Formats: sequence, structure tokens, C-alpha cells
Amino acid sequence: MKTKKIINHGDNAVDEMLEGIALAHADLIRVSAASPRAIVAQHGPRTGKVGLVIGGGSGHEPTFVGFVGKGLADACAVGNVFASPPPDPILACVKEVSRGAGVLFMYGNYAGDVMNFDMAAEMAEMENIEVRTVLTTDDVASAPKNEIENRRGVAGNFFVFKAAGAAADELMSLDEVERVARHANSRTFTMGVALNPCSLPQTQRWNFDLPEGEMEVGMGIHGEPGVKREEVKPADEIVDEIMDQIFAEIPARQGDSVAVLVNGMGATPLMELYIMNRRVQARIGDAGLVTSGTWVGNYCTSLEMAGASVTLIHLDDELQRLIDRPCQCAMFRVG
Amino acid sequence: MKTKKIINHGDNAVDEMLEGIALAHADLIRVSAASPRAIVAQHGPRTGKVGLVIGGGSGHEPTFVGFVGKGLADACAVGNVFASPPPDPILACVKEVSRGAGVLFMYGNYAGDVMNFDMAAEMAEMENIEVRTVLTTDDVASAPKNEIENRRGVAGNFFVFKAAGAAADELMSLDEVERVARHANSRTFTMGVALNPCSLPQTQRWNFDLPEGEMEVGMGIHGEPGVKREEVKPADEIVDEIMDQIFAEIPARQGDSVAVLVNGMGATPLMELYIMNRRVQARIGDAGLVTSGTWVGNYCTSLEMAGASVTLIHLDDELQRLIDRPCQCAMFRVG
Amino acid sequence: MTGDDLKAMLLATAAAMDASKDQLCALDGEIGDADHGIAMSRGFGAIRTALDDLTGETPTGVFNAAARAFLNEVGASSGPLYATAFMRAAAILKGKETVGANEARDIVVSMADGIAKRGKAERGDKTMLDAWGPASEAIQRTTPQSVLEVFKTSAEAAKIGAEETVNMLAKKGRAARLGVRSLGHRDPGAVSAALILDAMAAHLEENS
Amino acid sequence: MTGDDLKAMLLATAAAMDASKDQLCALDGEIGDADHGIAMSRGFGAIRTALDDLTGETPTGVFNAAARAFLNEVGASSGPLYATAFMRAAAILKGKETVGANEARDIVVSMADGIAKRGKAERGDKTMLDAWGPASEAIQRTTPQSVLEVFKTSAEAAKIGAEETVNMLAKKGRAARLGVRSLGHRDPGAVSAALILDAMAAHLEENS
Ligand SMILES: Nc1ncnc2c1ncn2[C@@H]1O[C@H](COP(=O)(O)OP(=O)(O)O)[C@@H](O)[C@H]1O
Ligand SMILES: Nc1ncnc2c1ncn2[C@@H]1O[C@H](COP(=O)(O)OP(=O)(O)O)[C@@H](O)[C@H]1O
Ligand SMILES: [Mg+2]
Ligand SMILES: [Mg+2]
Ligand SMILES: [Mg+2]
Ligand SMILES: [Mg+2]
Repeated sequence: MKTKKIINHGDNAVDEMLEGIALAHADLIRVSAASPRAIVAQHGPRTGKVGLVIGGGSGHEPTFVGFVGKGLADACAVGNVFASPPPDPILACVKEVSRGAGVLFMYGNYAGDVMNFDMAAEMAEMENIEVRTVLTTDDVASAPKNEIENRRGVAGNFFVFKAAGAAADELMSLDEVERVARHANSRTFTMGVALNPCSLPQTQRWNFDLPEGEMEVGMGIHGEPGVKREEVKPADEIVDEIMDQIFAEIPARQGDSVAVLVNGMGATPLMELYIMNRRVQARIGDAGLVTSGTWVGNYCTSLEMAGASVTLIHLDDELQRLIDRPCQCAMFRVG
Repeated sequence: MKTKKIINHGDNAVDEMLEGIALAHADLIRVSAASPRAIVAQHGPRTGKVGLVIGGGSGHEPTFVGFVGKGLADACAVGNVFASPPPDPILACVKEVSRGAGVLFMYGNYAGDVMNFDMAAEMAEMENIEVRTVLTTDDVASAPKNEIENRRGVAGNFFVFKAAGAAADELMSLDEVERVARHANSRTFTMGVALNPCSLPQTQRWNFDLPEGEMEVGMGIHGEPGVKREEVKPADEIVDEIMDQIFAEIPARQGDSVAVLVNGMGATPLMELYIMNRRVQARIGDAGLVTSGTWVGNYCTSLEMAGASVTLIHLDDELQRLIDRPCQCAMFRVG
Repeated sequence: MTGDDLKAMLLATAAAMDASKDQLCALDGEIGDADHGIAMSRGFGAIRTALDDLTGETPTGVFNAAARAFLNEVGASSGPLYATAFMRAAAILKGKETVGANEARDIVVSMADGIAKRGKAERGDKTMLDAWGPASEAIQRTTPQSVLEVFKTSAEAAKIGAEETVNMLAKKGRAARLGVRSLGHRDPGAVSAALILDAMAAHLEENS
Repeated sequence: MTGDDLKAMLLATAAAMDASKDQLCALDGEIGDADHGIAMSRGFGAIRTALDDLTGETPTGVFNAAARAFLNEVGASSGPLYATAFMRAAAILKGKETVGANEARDIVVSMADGIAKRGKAERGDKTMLDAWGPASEAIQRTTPQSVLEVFKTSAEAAKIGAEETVNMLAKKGRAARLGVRSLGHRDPGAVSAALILDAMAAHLEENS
């Protein structure tokens, strides 16, 4: 069965999407003259500010490109669907945002992204631009606790990018922005479930098979299989399974604050996400924690995959301040 | 086949969703003490301000409840999925927002909503609260031009509510707010296509059948059949079919301004919506019009239906000012 | 038929609506939004809850409680329509302790009137009125000897009326936007109307 | 084999990647993100475009053009891996006008080395290295007499290597997060590697 999509040709989907994005948000972002796959904030980069470059494959919108703007990322390198961008657009981003204070790369921990961003970093260094890298690794389902560095970056990017973007916007040094980014990442935990698969514009075939009544627990945001398959359970039980995993990671004490993201994977209605949030908040309260900041919606999607994830970031005063700091992006804003 | 949903029990889905919403957005909205189905803006209602009450069935989130907040709707009455709210929560909304300057009801033109809101209006009048009503009728596919009053209200609610909400926020009189609302509605036009059906939390069965390769043109936002069934066409052709219909309604002259909403029905990725926007903007340019304001995303959904609609509002100076006026809602903001 | 008997009849109808939920949703899916079965079963479920503690109430009291419960549970189109129907029935029975054949006829006629007034539909518009209307007319043409006969006659006429909606072009409700695409489908509200009257008649027959 | 012959071989490989697109996507769907066929066919498609106007180029020039084109079209994991492989091949052929049996062996060995260096995978990690590695070893164990023999020997070893990934636990790439769930599936990158070498051998055979 061929899946249905509103596209022209699968091979052109990403480029045409970017044209549509540029037309919709010309006040906030622009396309780099050096590469059609490098999207730059209109009001982000400035002298003395660390340039924050994010990026990754397409198909997760509003991640990544939607988070470019004042107070968050300065530029985004855009890959094909579920494919890391090549070094060229990454390097174009670097040149657009480098203002002498160094550049920080932030992206999810995937082999393809690491290789391409590393190549771009090497090229930047040959041009005497200092580049640091922080990988996001928030997906608790993707590796055990003693192998955190092997975990995937998923919806928790949202908080980690936000914190680092705010730090850069406060004109912290490269050392400090890097420290904040690592700190935020180390306190951000996500787990998700998939109910129905996604399909690529170029294949229009389901990426994987999820039979009637079954869901995939801990799946990746590219439709990668998760840790197990289960029958679809009631919302509260799904949330409990996720929260148990997340709480096992957070060394939070009574009264500590967290911020919450209940994220839809693409085809799950807001209704279901808010039903999940009800239980998420109950569990946070039961654990003696305090929620300060809740986001519910499609922030990191997998094309038309059905499912959802929950992310908690364990706040401290600094992270709270950075998460609350205003930002204005094409598809997201705070303050 | 039973569709998959992250819910507990279908009968409780709406109430649990509202609990989740109230927990997520307590800074902006609250639940009326008089009815759990009446959601009120924290910072909206005030002396001398017309109270704007919107409402309708659930399942369209962020429409309607997401548009409650300062600068937009003062309260929202929430019905069951795809079902008008009963008079009780509507009356509760009226009492919450009535501050002596009268109350305006705005909702989509559906038999059930008209009967329930009219009953509530009668009850309000018995308590000496003046209530006016403006129905939205932006769906060009739902009746011919000479029967505009029979058309459905769909995603165009977004612009019509926004304009009226801004007018009320400017402390215009009831007469004036009503005039603005009718004016905005008369200049707002929407048409959509559905690629895959939705299913109700209580039935978990597809509401209608859309065979492989086919789409429904001009369908309603409750999965009501549209004007015809066609094979799924390339994005540009789909947009052209929609734009031809919309342009036939707009008596715009060269250089006139429009604002655009490319709206997803729930399961259609942002990628596809932006691909549509690319063509929408090209067509607007070809028609000699100017876009000032573009929104792309899931603003008026039909649960997990796949598909999209395009709305144009033909602006004048007043509408431009009102659409641009800041508002801050639970799931939407401007400025 | 006392108020308690009336209550029992409404409870039996509630059970019938539960049983018809899927069928009515499927019918509504063809030309509407697929929720009519939910509306009716939730609405009658609310009536069941409201009447649960109510014993020794007058027929008027029972219908008034049913009206309030249905309206606030359902909303939608069916909410105001049936709430108005029940309120009309409550009004017409005012002062009566029991329901005989004449009062039963008044119930059917006043419910049909209430639906017509609230919905402003005409016969032939492909709505529940195309079941309630024929029921009301049929019962006014005859001189029924018993409550059972009233509901049997009404149910038969409603059933035929509901079947005939298949050839009607919808002029009211959601399906009105479908034009000729509304042809070939029965109106879900008309079908549920016929099922309600049928459930009432069946209940009376079983308990007579 | 001149630069133009090399170009013809790469174009034949591009056609093979187009033909294998669906199969490779399906394999990648089992333990990855279902796009490996797209990456390979787009990458070789870009090579085709880049080489189109290129005639009379040295083998080094052909491989360098291929590397650049592949890298910038694909990104993903395969982009840097194959780009590095092609760059290594380009480097090792520097100064040579034609490719004989020895140079052909150098190509396979240096491509495998490039992939190993760039990806930092070990043999047995269930990656394309489990096809390129055995190919490189096989060709180093023998003394091939012709270019064709090099690619035939390599292709055979790569094919066996790719088949053996079915029993491997993934340690690199997306599938590394699946733990034991990666067992029982062939690695898509290893399968495409075998298909590349097979397409090269087949092209040479047809044109020999
Ligand atoms: N104006 C009206 N008058 C009488 N009946 C109506 C009217 N509008 C709708 N109906 C009836 O309501 C039925 C639909 O009810 P329901 O599905 O519960 O509500 P909704 O249309 O709000 O989803 C239709 O099948 C039709 O019989
Ligand atoms: N570190 C690595 N070393 C060697 N090969 C790798 C490595 N990581 C991934 N691969 C190969 O890449 C293949 C996947 O390629 P592809 O699907 O094109 O990229 P992506 O994983 O980015 O979607 C895997 O099947 C594997 O063979
Ligand atoms: Mg990929
Ligand atoms: Mg309904
Ligand atoms: Mg209905
Ligand atoms: Mg892949």
C-alpha cells in the first residue's frame, strides 16, 4: 500500500518544504546564500556571542529548523529526511554565525550526524574557527544508565537547545555555553511510545509494521524499533511506564523543580497528549516534585508517526532562568 | 479494526483532556467553578469589555479551547467530541465574562451549536445579559456562494475569532465587535482536503472510508463527506484546486493584502503543510496580492484525520491591525 | 402507566440505545460525524442516572428530569431536540397522575411538535422529524385503545418514515452540506427515533 | 581500466543502486530508519550527475569527483563513509593513468580502510565494514590476475560477509540501540556494499 502524502515528488520534499518555511517566516529566518540547506536567524548572531548551530535530518519538524531564532539557535543545517546534513551546509552555518566567540554544535547522538558534523568541525578549524560539540542523549530507552554516552537524542533536544541558546544569548563564553549545554543534557530524560508507523516521502511505504492493538515502547524518532512491543494500554498505564523509567534516572529531592514536555510524534491528537499530561503531572506531584513549565504539542515529530514521548528536565536555578528566558523562533517562542 | 489511541476510556476523554489542559496552562486559563466544561481566560474579562464566548465540540484542538486568553476569547464552552456543548457550560461562560458591556457568541455554523447556543442566549437574556451571535461560515466547499449563510465554519475561525477578540480587547462596543466579527467572517475563505479518516475515542473505528490513493475534497472538520472524491494529486495541484475556489470568492484588487493559514487536520506533517505554503504563496503573488501574515500548523484539527486546508482572509487596514494585535492564549499567541 | 412505569419504559429505551450505539454511529459516519449512537446512548445513560433515585414521581416530573439530564449530557443536535421533546411531554402531562391511551398519544404528538419547533426542520428535510412526524400523524389518525397500541402504531409509522429518508436530500443538520451525496443513506436521527419508539412498544408488550 | 572505464563502472553501479532502492529501504526499516536505499541511490545519482560531463579524467579525478558528489548529496551515515572511501581510493591512485589488477586491489583495500577509519567500527559490529572488510582481506590473500578477478573475488567475500551480519549484534549505527532485537536481520549497509561490488564485477564481466 502506498501511503498518502501532500507532496510533489519525494526527492524534492525537503527543498520545497524549506522554500515554504522561508516564505512563511521571513521576519525571523533566512536561507544562507552559501547553501539552501543552511537556515540562519535574522536576529540571532552578533558580535561577542557564541554561535549556536543545530541540525539533523528532516522529518522531525518543528525540530530542528523551527528552533532557529533570537534566543535559541543561530543557524540550522538541514539534512534529507532522517539523514544528517552533509558537511557543506553545516560549514555554511558556521560561517554565518561565527562572530569571534566560537561556535557550538548541538545535535542528537547519531552515527551519521557525528561523522558529518565532525567533518564540518575539522573544516571550520582549518579556517581558524573554534568549534565545540555537545551531543544530546536524552532517550533513556536507547541504552542503559552506564552507557549514557550511547543514548540517542530525541525530544529532549527542546530543553537542551533552549538552555544553551539562552546561555549564548546572555553572551556567556564558549566554555560556559558548552558547560550549560552538557549540564542541561545530563538532566534531561525522555521516553516515548509509537502506536503507528511513519513513511518516507520517497518510499511512501510504512517504515515498520505495528499490528492492530500493539505499540512499540521506547522507539526512536526515526521509527527505529524500541525496547519492546506491548499491547496498547490505557493512557495512565502508558504514562506510568514512562514515568517509572524517567524517575529512575532523576536524582531529584522533594521540592525540586522540573519542566515537562509531552510531545506528539506527528499523528497523535492534542487531546491524547493532554490526557497524558494529566497523569504526568499527577506522578510528578506524587514524587514530591514541582512542575515549573509545561509544554504539550508536536515539538519533535517523526513524519506521520502516531505516538508520544514525555521529557522531564530536572531544573536548578540556572536552568530555570535559561528555560524561562525569552526566545523567538519560527515555530516556537517563550516570553 | 480498532484504531489506536492514548486514552483511558473514551467516555472520559474530554474531561481528562481538560484536566490536562488546566494543569498545563494555569497561568493563562482556569476552569469555571460553575461548570467543568467552561474554560475562562485568567486575564481576559474586564469592566467595559465585551465578553467573547466561543465554543464547540472537542476534537479540533487547539480550536476552540486553545484560543482562550488575553486578546482573544474570554471563555470557551467545551462539548463532547464533535458535539456542541449544552447550554449549561455556555451559560457558565456568559456569567464568567459578562462585565456589563454585553457578550458575543462566536462559533461555527452547525445545527447543534446553533440550538444549544441559542438556548443559552435565551437563558442569559432572562438574566438581563445582552448576547449577540456571529456564526462563522468560511468553508467555501459547503454551500454555493448564494447560500453563504448555510456554509460551515472551519479553520477560518482562527482569523475571525482573532479579529473579534482584538476588537473586544480594544474595548469596542458590542455593536462594533459584532460588526468586526461579521466583517471578518465575510472576508474569510477556507477549503480543505482529507487524505485519511479520523476515529472517535468512543468508537475507535474510522469515521469514514478513504481507499488507497483517494482523497476527499472539501470535507468537513468532523469527517463529513466533501464535494467529491479524487485520486491524491501532487501538492501543487491540490493547492491550485483550493486556491481557484478561494480566489473565486475574493473580490481582491491588485496590491490588496491577505493573511494565510495553512492548517493541518491532525496527522499531516508540517513538512507537507510547508510544501503547500510554497505553492499558496506563489499563487497569491501571481494573483497580484500581498501576503502579510502566514500561519502554518495544526490550528483546527479533526482528531487524527490526515489532510489540510488553506484559509485566506482578505485584509483591510482595520483587519490588519486587529490580526496583528498581540494576544496570549494557552495554545496560540501573537506579538 | 404511572410515573414509575414511565421511568421503567425510559430505562428500557436506554438499554436499546446502548445496543444500537454502533449501528447509529456507522450510519452517522456515512453522511455526518459518526457520533449519533454515542449521543443517544450517553443521553439515555444520563436519563438512567437521573431517574435512578427517583421513585413515586409524576409523569411530568419524570419527563422533566429526563429533559434536563439529556440536554446537559449530550449537547450536539440531539440534545436540544430531545430535551425540548421531553419538556413538551412533561408540560402536556401536567396534573396527570397516570398515562392512559390519550395521554400516550399526547406524549408522541407533543414530542414530535417539540422537535419540529426546536429544529425548524420541515418534513422531507431528512431528519428525525421524518420519523417523529409520521408517528405523530399516524397516532392522530386512529383512536388507540391502550398505551401499548399508541406506541406500536407510532413505532411502525416511524420505522417506515425512517426508511424513506434514504431517498431524501438532506436540508437540515450536517448532511445538508452534502447535496446529492446525502442520497442513498438513511438519516441516523430518524433511525434512532424509530428505535426509541420500538423499544418503548417492546417494553410495554413484555410488561403487559 | 582508464578513468573513463572507471566512470562507466560507477555509472553501472548507480543503476544497480536504483534497482536495489526498495530492497535496501525495507532492510533498513527492520532495524533502522528505512532510508538506506534512498541514500545509496541518491548518492550514486549525484555521482552520475557529477561524472556526466567528465571525460578523459584520471582515475584519481573520477574518484575525487565521486567523493564530493556523494558526500554533499547524502549526508547520513553513508555519506561520509563512502566519501571517505572514494577519497582514499583517489589518493592511492594518484599519478596512475590506468587501473590494473594491482590498482584495483588497492582500490578495494583503501576503500575498506577509509570506511573503517571514518566509522571507527570494528569487524563484527554489524556494519558495512562487515562486507568491505572481508572483501579487502580476500583480495589481499590472493594474487589477482585481472581487474575483473579483483572485483569478483571481493564481491563474493562481501556477499558472504553481508549474509553473516544476520547473526551479529549491532554495535555501531542506529541499530546499536536495539540490543538483541538487531539479531536476525542483515545490515543494510553491508548488503549494499556487497551489491556495489557485485555491480562492479558484473559490469566488468559484461564489458570484458
Ligand atoms: N434542525 C434539525 N431538526 C431536526 N433534526 C435534526 C436537525 N438537525 C439535525 N437533526 C437530527 O440530528 C441527527 C444528528 O444527531 P447527532 O449526530 O447526535 O448530532 P450532531 O449532528 O451534532 O453530531 C441527524 O441525523 C438529524 O436527524
Ligand atoms: N560507524 C559506522 N561504521 C561503518 N558503517 C556504519 C557506521 N554507522 C552506520 N554504518 C552503516 O550505515 C548503514 C546505514 O546507512 P544509512 O541508512 O544510509 O544512514 P542512516 O543510519 O544515517 O540512516 C548501516 O546499515 C551501517 O552499515
Ligand atoms: Mg537515515
Ligand atoms: Mg456530533
Ligand atoms: Mg452526529
Ligand atoms: Mg538509514
